[in-house]
Order: sequence, then structure tokens, then C-alpha cells
Amino acid sequence: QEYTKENPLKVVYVVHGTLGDKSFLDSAAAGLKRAAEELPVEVTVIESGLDRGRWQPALADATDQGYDVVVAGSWEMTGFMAELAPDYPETKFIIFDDAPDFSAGNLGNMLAINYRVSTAAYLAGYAAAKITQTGKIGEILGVEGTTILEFTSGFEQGAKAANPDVEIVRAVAGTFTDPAKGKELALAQFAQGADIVFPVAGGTGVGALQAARDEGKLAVGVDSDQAAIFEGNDQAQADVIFTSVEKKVGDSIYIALQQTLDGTAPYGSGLLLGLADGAVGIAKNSYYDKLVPADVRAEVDAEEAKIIAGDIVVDSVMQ
Amino acid sequence: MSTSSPSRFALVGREVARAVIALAIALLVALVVILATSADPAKAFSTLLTAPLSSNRTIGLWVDDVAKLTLTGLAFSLVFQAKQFSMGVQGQVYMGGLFAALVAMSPIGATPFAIPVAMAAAMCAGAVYGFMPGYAKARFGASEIVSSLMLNYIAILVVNYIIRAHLAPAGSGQLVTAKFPETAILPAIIPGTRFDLGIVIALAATVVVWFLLYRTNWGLKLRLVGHNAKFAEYSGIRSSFIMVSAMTLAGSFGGLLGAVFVQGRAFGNLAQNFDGNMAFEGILIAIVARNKPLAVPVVALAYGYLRQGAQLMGIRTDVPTEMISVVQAIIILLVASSFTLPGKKFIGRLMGRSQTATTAPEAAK
Amino acid sequence: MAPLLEAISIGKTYPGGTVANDGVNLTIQAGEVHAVVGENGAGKSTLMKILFGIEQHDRGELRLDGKPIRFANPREAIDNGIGMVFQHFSLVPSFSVYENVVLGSEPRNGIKFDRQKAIADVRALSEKFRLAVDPLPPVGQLPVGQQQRVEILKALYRDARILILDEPTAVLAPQEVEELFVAVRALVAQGRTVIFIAHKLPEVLEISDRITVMRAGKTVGSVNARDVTEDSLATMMVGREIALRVDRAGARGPLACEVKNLKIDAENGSTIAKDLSLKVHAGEILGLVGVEGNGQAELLETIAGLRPAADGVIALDGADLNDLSVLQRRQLGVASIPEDRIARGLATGASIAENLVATRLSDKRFVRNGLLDLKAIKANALALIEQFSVRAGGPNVAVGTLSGGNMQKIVVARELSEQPKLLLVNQPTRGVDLGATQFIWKSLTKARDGGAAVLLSSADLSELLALSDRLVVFYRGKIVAAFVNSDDLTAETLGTYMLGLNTQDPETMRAALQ
Amino acid sequence: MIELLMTVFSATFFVTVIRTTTPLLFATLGGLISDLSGALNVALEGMMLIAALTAVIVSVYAPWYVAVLSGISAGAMLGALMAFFHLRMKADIILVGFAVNILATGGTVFALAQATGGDKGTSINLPSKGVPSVDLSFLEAIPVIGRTLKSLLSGHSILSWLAVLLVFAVWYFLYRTPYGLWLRGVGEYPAAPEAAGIPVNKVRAWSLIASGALAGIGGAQLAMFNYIGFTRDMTAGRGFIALGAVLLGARHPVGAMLAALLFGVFEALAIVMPNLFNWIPGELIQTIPFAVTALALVLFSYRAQRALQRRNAAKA
Ligand SMILES: Nc1ncnc2c1ncn2[C@@H]1O[C@H](COP(=O)(O)OP(=O)(O)OP(=O)(O)O)[C@@H](O)[C@H]1O
Ligand SMILES: Nc1ncnc2c1ncn2[C@@H]1O[C@H](COP(=O)(O)OP(=O)(O)OP(=O)(O)O)[C@@H](O)[C@H]1O
Ligand SMILES: [Mg+2]
Ligand SMILES: [Mg+2]
Repeated sequence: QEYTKENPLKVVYVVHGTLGDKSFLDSAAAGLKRAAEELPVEVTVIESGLDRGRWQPALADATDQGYDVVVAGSWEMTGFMAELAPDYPETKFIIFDDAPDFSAGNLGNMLAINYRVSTAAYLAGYAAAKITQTGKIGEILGVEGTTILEFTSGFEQGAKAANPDVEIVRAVAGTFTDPAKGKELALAQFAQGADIVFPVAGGTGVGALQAARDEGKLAVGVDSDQAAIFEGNDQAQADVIFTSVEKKVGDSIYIALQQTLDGTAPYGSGLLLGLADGAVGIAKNSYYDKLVPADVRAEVDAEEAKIIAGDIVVDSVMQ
Repeated sequence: MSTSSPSRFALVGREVARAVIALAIALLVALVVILATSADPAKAFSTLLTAPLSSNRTIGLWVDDVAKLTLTGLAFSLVFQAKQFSMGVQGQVYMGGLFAALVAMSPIGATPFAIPVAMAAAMCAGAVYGFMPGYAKARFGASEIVSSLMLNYIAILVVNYIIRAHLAPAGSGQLVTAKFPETAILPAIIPGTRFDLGIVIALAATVVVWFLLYRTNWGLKLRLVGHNAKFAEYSGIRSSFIMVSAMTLAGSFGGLLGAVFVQGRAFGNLAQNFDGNMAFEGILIAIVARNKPLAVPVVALAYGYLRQGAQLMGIRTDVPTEMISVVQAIIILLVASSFTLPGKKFIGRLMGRSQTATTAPEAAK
Repeated sequence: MAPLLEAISIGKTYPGGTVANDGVNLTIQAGEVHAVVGENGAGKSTLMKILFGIEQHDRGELRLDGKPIRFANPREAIDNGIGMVFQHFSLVPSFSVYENVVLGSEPRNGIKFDRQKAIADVRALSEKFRLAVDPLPPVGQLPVGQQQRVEILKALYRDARILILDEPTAVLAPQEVEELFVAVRALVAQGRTVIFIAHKLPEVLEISDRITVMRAGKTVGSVNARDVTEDSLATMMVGREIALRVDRAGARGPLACEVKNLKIDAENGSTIAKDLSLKVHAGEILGLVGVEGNGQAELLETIAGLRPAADGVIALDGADLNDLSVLQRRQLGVASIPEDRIARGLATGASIAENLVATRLSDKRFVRNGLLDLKAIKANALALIEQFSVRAGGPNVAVGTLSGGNMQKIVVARELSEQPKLLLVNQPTRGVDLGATQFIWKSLTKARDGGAAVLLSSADLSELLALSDRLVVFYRGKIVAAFVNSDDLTAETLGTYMLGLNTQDPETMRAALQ
Repeated sequence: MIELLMTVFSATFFVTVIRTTTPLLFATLGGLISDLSGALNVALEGMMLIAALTAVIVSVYAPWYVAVLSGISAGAMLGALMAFFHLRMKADIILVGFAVNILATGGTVFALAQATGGDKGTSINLPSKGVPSVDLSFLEAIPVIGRTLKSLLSGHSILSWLAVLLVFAVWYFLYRTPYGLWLRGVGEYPAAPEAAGIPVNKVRAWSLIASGALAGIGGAQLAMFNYIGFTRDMTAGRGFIALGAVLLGARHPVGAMLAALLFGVFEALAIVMPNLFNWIPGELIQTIPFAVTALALVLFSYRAQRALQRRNAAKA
């Protein structure tokens, strides 16, 4: 079937939560938006809200509405999607950031995109451990869940690789929507001697970034290039984010849709995208160049090459 | 029920008429909001009004909501009738959910006894959790509002912790337990939907609460304590015992709701933050139902319909999700209002006495 | 000269449809004490509420100084020089006396509430009108008589020309009534006008210049106090003759209840009463005489089990009651009619039927295996409604919708529906009209004749003298005198003991206490 | 343990406590005023949230104090809305409060998206301003205690100082002015002020408005000092905790302050603890403020009861 701007591929993205996290969910939405602009694709976004009892119904309802492609993210949605997919053979399903069990063979219309984000986080951790003055780095987690831990475990592994003596303090906020708390947690970590903070906590994390800005400490962004987000509006904030661990969800979905239009997308299987695919990585922008010394940057690039070559194995909390 | 006077049906009729008119106004306001935010307002509005009936699946969603709203409404009605303002249903839901999950995940979960045993466990857990603020109130005079709110937060955090650290599949980092065995999940009444045994449990609970309140000695005592604790004491009723037992019993219904949550078709597992704050909507149900158990499912039915309609409108149309809560707020405000309807005086005379809202001089009596 | 205040053909229908006033006429002349009398529910309070702007009339006209007027709220009435003391007080319990008095018209010092001036003003005012009260304590701690003075001061503080007193004497002891009357006369002497509502006709005749009689929402007529007698007034009110007379007991039975060396403490630890010793026999009424707040009410509460005894013994038929719960005492045959029927005696939101069985929830007739026998409960209610002629829509009507008199009947019906062994009665006819009073008196004597030992406390000395076989006088928490009732015993005699002006020799007292 | 004590007795910790307490204290005072007037304000949460958003948006275009004022007005207007539905339309105050909360969760996100041109979760694309902190560096000049004084007192939000002032002002208003008398009278026994010609409903309406205004400052402080900017649901339950603090504080301004402070201390403790005790699960650390509040409540109630009994025993 040929899709055109007049007869576009109809795609629905069911957000398990709401947009506005400025990272994971928004990133996917941005990729879809780009697809809608550049490809013969029409995109609908459904935000199913924070009540998890609503997620499955929203996915099922969207599927019922006759879209060509249904997109959703994370392990929270995988099970629901895998249950629905066999009943809707005409519809295509894309899950990102997780994969179902394809071995049963009944998920020929489902595509999974997974990211080796720990590899990127490894690099950020490596750089952080090299540039910390105090030898102490703080992490702030929204909750202790897979997606979050995938970042922190890689980050810690990288930091230890760079400097076995580096101390990492970790605080769990228990919420993704309390920036004031995120800020307090970061301030407390700074007060206890940390000089770099790595928040992986959505809106709560934004507060931690602000703490770094106010205290003149450094921070690592998460999911997307967060320095770029602040650039212009809040230059002081952008100035302290020396890099970000990027999970290019949007780009990968864009590519998946492109391939769906071409008919080359490998439905019925899962993709595991890593550094080599460019789907994950650290932001090497002007702030990175400014705040990270050239020798460290070179070391980081060397580490990256080793990971891609398989000489360094970065652990993953995802099986 | 107790105060049923000769004009009882007329009174109920008036209430219903008032509610219907309020609802109509609320929907009108909702329509305005929709007109302002939607490119296809007609579709959005008709979705709001009809979507819950659009398929078996959506009917299941509605009925599932009704079951849960009924249970939380009942729990709140019970404590409100005893003039206690415990806000603890949410904590009870989490405790109940936890214990139901523990049973479901134990060897019993794979047996036919899974459902009753899990429910009993959940009810006991909820009862203990309802008992605590009641006892603190009766024994120490500690405000049940504050203690129960604090216990809610504690329950959520503790259950979240237990899920993450002990119940979630090891190493997965997922914040949810594995699916329970099918024997531990409520059977669906309409297969493939959320229309499950939960609604039957909720209706049974309604009858039980009604029976306890209006047909038993304990219930009469409870209502007398609620009306006038001093009088109850004078009559020889141990009001602190009644108070604590009412809060404990309400807690068991909160716990039961927890079991219905986690064992229902909607979940079938225990996840962090599973209740979506629905427990608190019971306050609304109880107040609108005037704490009358038999009115609770009726109110839940109507409110649940609108709730689901609004949700589906958010999913199926371009009305922004955020506007759903705005519409919901407007509906609550207007349904709760009692405004003067045209010809109210006339209707009032036809229908007999009106219980106009208490103004200060009347309160002096 | 035009009358000061005039109500012409006032009509008022409550939203529920009750026609409370139906063509009421009232003419008040400046400087008079004008009484309004009528049965419970005749519409007196409603009329006063209209005069004070709390309710609005549907029909008719009000004139003040000859000019038509209508008050939308109490503020407007207050501004026009009208003050009102409600049947149920409107005082904030935790506020001090002076705060209550000045509430709404506080003296100010910039934005500050000028407390010193308020206190001084209240002191001055209470001296001027001979209404002695300490401005400082919270009103919730004051006896009712004092609370009422606070209410009157409140009106006077706002410089009321016309003061409406709705049943002010119902809650007062005789000498408090006297003091009130002194104050009322002082008011009139200073040019104020008083509208006065009461059920006790002797008081009405004593204090008022003119009397307006209301019946069923209408004015029956107005008369000069000088021209009528109690009997003729009663006949005007009720439309028939009322005889407030009861028979004294025959031979008294065996000893039923004995109280020995009882000591009662308040919640705050102070002693309310001590060394209380008395005996009541079956078939007799023992009257507890005393100004309110001297320990009678607490004695009744302690016997009922609502208060702990700090020391001493309470025995019923030889069995010690001290450690028994309220319910256990009730099961032994203790019944009680409490002072404040709304606060203690009833659940106003519950139905009549439910109120009537509230004290019998362990009785096999109404409750079996924890289940209610609704049929029996309803039958019980129907029977009692009939037997005690309660005017109500039916057994399922909420008690709160009844008039005060009918509420009291519900309490009496419940407590007397079963012949009690020991009946504790406090203020049984407070605020109740003549017809109902007669009925309640009859009910009490019937219980007595059925073998009940009755302890009766009342602020109304004539009630005590009419009903009691023996009387004991309380003063400052002690029994200071005891009498066997006889026609020679007068209210004045009792009064001297009540106020501690006289002491009785121990021998006489012991004899009368047996 | 030593580390914990050192942290707790550090100036930084004190400053953190003040910061975490301030928004809570404003909301608590707001809750107190409406509670004393007889209307339980369960909408503090929503009022704070809407005020926070309003303040953030206005601060983009106007000086900080105008932004704070507009946050206050937003809260006050919500109070007026509640008053209208509760007093005029006779709706149950708790339902009205819940409606405001629901309105706030969705309405703020919608309004934010409008204001930012599509950002739904945060205002990071809005250059919003903060509330200035009060610099008391001159205190350092004081011999011996100067440094400590400075580290304790300097750098707090100007609104924190206002909060302290307001505790006193609210106390003064409630217990020293005629209107405070009216308000307390209306809350305790409305028939009395009504009969005294006080417009009871007006008093209630104004106290709801004042309640909203106070919650509004709390929201402004949260979004203009504790964190500068707005994110969805950023009040994170503080309004409900404030409601608890009202009751825990025995419905008195000073009590309310102590209760808010108690909560602030333990929230601050929950913030420093994860970095010191990595082995304690985060969730359990987060229960600390709630558990402490519940225990404090029981303890206070128990002590009040005991005190009464002891007084009785002593006199007997
Ligand atoms: N707020 C009200 N709503 C409806 N009916 C009322 C209200 N207040 C009084 N009534 C009714 O109006 C009638 C007159 O009542 P009112 O209180 O004026 O009588 P009253 O003469 O003062 O009686 P009492 O001597 O017992 O004080 C009664 O039937 C009463 O039930
Ligand atoms: N909200 C209400 N709706 C209907 N009727 C009411 C309401 N409030 C009060 N009433 C009526 O008002 C009357 C109560 O008035 P009130 O308390 O003055 O009684 P009363 O007749 O004066 O008794 P008492 O003589 O003992 O004072 C009752 O008759 C009751 O029917
Ligand atoms: Mg009256
Ligand atoms: Mg009366």
C-alpha cells in the first residue's frame, strides 16, 4: 500500500502518563511530530494520565479506533500491547524502551525498540568522575525502577572505571513531579561534598539541575540534550550541564516509521540500539567542549570505541 | 432511610430532579469548554455522553469504575454516619491490595480458594488499618483526620517499597509483581472486559452495609452515635466502642476494595501507586449519596458514567486531557450546588417539607 | 400618639408549608412590659423573629413609630433599636462574657479591639441595669441564669429601645426570676420597652402591663394584666380550662434507692458536691430543691451512671450501682429524663421510633441476635405516640422536626413506657406549655403510683411543691435541709434555705431524710 | 550517626528547614483561618498549585513582587469561588474543595501549555523570576557569634520573613481585632454572631478568600524560591499536609507554626538521610515526616489527656 500526504499512515501514540516530562515521553512525541511533518504520516497523541488503571484501556481504545500503527513506550505497556497485538493482525504495534517475548511467534505485527542506554550513561559517568574536584557525585532517582536504574548503573560503572575511588551518593525522590524536593536533594548532596549531580527523575530532576545552577556545580542531563533545552531561556542553567545522557527515542521511532513506510521494518522482532546506532550517546556540544578538558574528552572517545568494539561490556539491568 | 417520612418518595424525587437539572447545567458548561477547545465539538460532546456504551469493553470499564467507586463510597459512608471523618480509605486500599497480592502469590493463589482467602486477608489488613486511627481517637483523642491522612502516605510508601524490593520479579527492576495465577483473578462476567466479579462484590457489600446499618442493633447504635454521641451515652450505648468498630469495619471495606483493585481484570497484579487516587472519590460519592448505602451504587453508576465518558473523550477526541479534569470539576461543583429552581416554592408545597440548608438562626435551635 | 411598635395582620409560612403566623396583630406601647402567651407552636417565637429581622413575613405590615418598616436581617433591627434574647441562647461558649456582649459592636482603638473599654463598658452597663455578671469568664462556664443576663446585656449594649425576651424565665430559678424582673423594671423605668414571652402565667401576670394571647398562629386578643386571672388567661390560650393539680402519693413503699456519703467531682477536679446522703422509697417523689448549679443535676447524672462518683455509695434495692454501666443500671430499672432534651435526651436526626427504643437495645422484644425487630419497634412507637398524644407525622419522622413540647413528650414516653424502679427527672416541663405540663405531671405521678421511686429536680418551685412528697434542699453541693411536704411549706421558706440564709437543725433534717 | 548529628546541627540544615517549612506554613495559616471560620478548606493544594503557576507566568513579564501579588490574588479568587459555591449555592465545602483541586491539576497544565506555546509539564521555557533572598551579611561584623548568625539568618527568602511576620499578624488579627473575634465566633457558633447582626456569610466568604490568599503566597514561594519555575503537580501533597498541620497545631497560629516546622524538620531530615544512610530504602525514609506527625499527634493528644487527669488527681 502506498501512503501519501492525502492518504497518510495513521499513527497513534499512547502516552502512559502525560506529556511534559521534557525527556522520555516528550522525546517520542517529538520524533512523531517530525515524522508527521516530513513523512506521509498522520499522528495522534493520546495521554492516558497518571492513573495506571487507565493505561490498558487507553491502548485498547486507541487500537479499536482503526489506526495503522500504535506506538507506546516502556515495560509498563509491553504486556498490554503484546496481549492486544494478536487480536489486531491488520494493525502494527511499536513498543519502545522494552521488548516482549517474541519466541511465541504470534507477534509478527509488533516491533520493539530497546536502547542500551547504560552504555551512554557509562560515558557520562566516566567523564563525571574525571572532572569532579571533590571525588563525590550525586545521583537523584525518581523511583528505583528499571528505566531509571539502567541509567544509574551504567553511570556508576563508568565512574568507577575512571576513578575507583569516586564516591557516588544516591537519593530516591519517590516522585517525578516535585522539583522543589529535587532541588533540596541536590542541595543536600552538594552540602555533603558532591560537585556533580546526575538527576534521573523527570520534573523532580529539573529541580536538581536548578540547584546545580544556583550553587555553581555541574550536572548531567538525561534523556535528551538538556543544555539545548535551556539554552537561550536560561543560559546559566545550560552553562552547568556539561553533557546529557541521550536516549534518542524520537529519532528511533522516526526511523521505525520510515521503515514501516518502506516495508523494511523488522516487525516480529526487537531492535537493541546502542552507541553504534547513534540511538544513545552523550551530548557532545559546546558545553561539553568547554567544561570537559580535551584529554578527558579523548579518553571518553576511547572508551566509546571500546564499548562499540565490545572490549568493554557495560552491564544492563534489563535482562 | 430511617427518616423516611410519608413524603419519602417525593423527597427522593426532588433530589433526583435537582440532580438532573444540575447535571444538565454542568453538561452545558462542559459543552462550552468543549466548544472552546475542540475542532469537532459535536463529536467530542457525543463521545462524552455515549462513549461508555460504545462497546462491551467500555461498558466493562464503566462497571469496573462503578464497583470501585461503590466500595470506597460505602467505606466513607460508614465512617461519616458515625460522624467520624477518617480519610483513611486510600491507606486501607493499599494494605488490602498488598495482602490480597501476598495471598494470590502464595501457594493458595493457585487453588480455588484464592479469591475468598485473598479477600479475607485484604479485609483483615484494611480493618487493622481502619482500627488504628479509630483507636487513637477513642483512646488518646487524636484527630482521626490527621492520623488517617498520615497513615495513607505511609501505606503507599511501604507498599511501594515492598513491591520494589521484595515482590517484583527479581532483577527486573519493574515496579509491579508478576501476574497472579488465573485462579486468583476475579472471573470476568463479560469475557475479555473488566466487567468482572468486582461489581457483584460491590453490590453484595452494599447490601451488607445497608443491612448492618438499618437492620442490626449495632447499626442503630452507630447511627444514634452519629446523630448525637451524648445521647447515645445517656442511653447506655458505648459510643467509643461503636466509633472504633465503625472505623474498623469501614477499614475492612477499604481493604476489600484493595483486593478488588489488584485481583480485578484491570490489574491481576500489584503495582506501585495502583489506585490512581480513586479512593478519595468515595468522599464525593458518600456526600452526594448522603451516606445512604443504597444510594451509593446509584450515585457511583451516574458518576462513573460521566467519569468514563470524560476519559474516553480524552482518548478519542482532540479535547485536551487536561480539560477533562476541568469538566469533572464543573460537574462536581454544580451537582453539589442546590440552587433555587424556578417554581421551587410551588414544587415544595406540592411535595411537602423541604429541608433547606441550615442557616444560622435555625442552627441556634 | 402612635404605638411604638405595631404588627398588623402578619402572616408567615415556613418553606416547609407550616403556617406559623396567620394574621397576627400586636401593638406595643412605649414603656410597657408586653407579654405574649400561647401554647407551644402558637407562633410566638416566629413573630419575634420577624420583629428582629431573622425571618421575613409574607403578609401584613410592621410599623415602628408609626412608619412602615421591614427588617432584612438582625443588623437592621438592631440599628432600629430592637434587641432580642432568644429562647435558645446565642452566645459563643468559649468567648468571655464581655466578648459576647460587645460582639458585632466592639469598641475599637485603631484596628485593635479595645478590650479594656469593652470590659469597663460591660461593668458599667451591668451596674446601671442591675444585672450583675463578671465580664471575664467564658460564658460556657456560667450557669444559665448568668448566661441570660449576658444576653440581655448584649441587647442593652446595642442600646435597644425594645427588648424582646423569648421565654426568659423557663431556665431560671425563682430568685433569678425575681432578679430578672428587677432588671426588667429598671429597664422600663429608664424608658425601655419589653416584650416578654413565658408559659408560666403567674410570672406573666406579675411582670406585664398588657398581654397578647396567641393560638394556632392567630392573635386571640389583648388584655390588660390587671383585668385577668390565671384561669381566664389559660382558658383564652387553650380554649378550655386547665387544672394544674395532682394528687399526692398514698402510702409509700419500701426503701428503693439509697445514696450514702456521695462525693462528686467535676472534670477539672473541683468538687461539685459531697456528703450527699438520702433515701427514696418506692411510690414517693423526692424533690431536689436548689438554685441551679448546686449539685442536684450532677447527683442525678451520677446516679444514672453518666458521671463517676468520687466517693460514696449508690444502692438500688440494696445492690451497689457504683461499678455498673449506664446500660446495666437501666436494666435494673433506672430511667431518667435529662435536663436538656436536645443535647442529651434525643437524637434529633433519628426517627421517633428509633429514639423510643434507643435505651432498650438489649431488650429481646426489639433486638434478637443482634437484629432489629422493625415491626416491634414500629408498633412500640405507634403505641407510645398514641398513649402520650405526641403530635407527629408518624413513627418514621425525624424527632428534630417536632416542636419542643412534643420532643419532651418523646423523652417522657420512652422513659415511662416501662414502669421504672427509680426515675430520675430533671426540669421535666421547662419551656413546655400548660397542656403538656399537665400531661407530664400526670405521667410522673402515674409512674410513682406504679411503684417508682422518683427523684425530681426542677427550677420551678411550684412544680416541686405540687409533686414532691418530701424535699431536700441543696446549697453549695450539700444537703442543707429536708422537709416532708405539706400545705404549710411555701416557696419562700424553701427559698431561704436555697440561698443559704437559713439553716436547719440536724435532728429535723435527719427525720425528714428518712 | 555522628555524621547525621553534624548535618542536623549545621546551619545548612537549618536553612533547609526554613525553606521547606515556608510554603507549608503559609498554607497552614490559610487552612487555619478558614477552619476557624467553620469551613474546612481541603482545596489548599489546588490553590497553591494555581497560585504557583500564576506567579510563574506573571513573573516573566513583571517584577517579582507583582508576580507574588498575582499568586496571592489567584488564591484569593479561588477562595471567592469556593465561597460562592459553598455559601450561595449551598454546596458541601468538602466537595467544593475537591472540585478546586481537580480543576487545578488539569487547569494548570492547560494554562501552562497556553502560556508556553505547548509545553505541558514544565515552565523551563519561561524565563521566570525568583523571590529575592534577604542578605544579612553585615551580621558577620558582630564579634564571636557574627558568623553563625549570618549563616543562620542570611539568605532566606524574603517570604520566609514574611511568614514569621504573618504568624504574628494572624495571631494579632484573630485575638486582638474585632474581626478576629467575629471570625472565631462564626466558626464556633454561627447563631451568636448572626443574632448580633454580624453578616455571617460575609465573614465566612472573607475568611475563605484570606485562606486562598495565604495558600497563594505559599504557592508563590514554592515556585519562586524553593524551585524557580513551575512543573505539573509541583505542590506534591503539601496542601494536605498543611491541613493536617492545622489540626496538629491545635488550631492556633503558633501551634500551626510549630506543626509546620515539625513537618519541615522531618522533611529536611528525609532529604539529608539518603545521602548518609544509603542502606535504608528510600521509601522508608520518605515515611518519616508522616510517621512523625502521626506519632506527635498521638503523643500530644495523650499528654493533653494526661495533663487533664493529673490536674484532677492533684485537686482531689
Ligand atoms: N424554621 C422553621 N421551619 C419550619 N417551621 C417552623 C420553623 N420554626 C417554627 N416553625 C413552626 O412554626 C410554628 C410556630 O413555631 P414557633 O416557634 O413560632 O412557636 P412558639 O409559639 O414560639 O412555640 P413555643 O411556645 O413552643 O416556643 C410551629 O408549628 C413550628 O413547628
Ligand atoms: N429545618 C426545619 N425544617 C422544618 N421544620 C423545622 C425546621 N427547624 C425547625 N422546625 C420546626 O420548628 C419547630 C421548633 O421550634 P422551637 O425549637 O422553637 O420549638 P418550640 O415549639 O418553640 O418548642 P419549645 O416550646 O420547647 O421551645 C419545630 O416544630 C419544627 O417542626
Ligand atoms: Mg417559641
Ligand atoms: Mg418554645
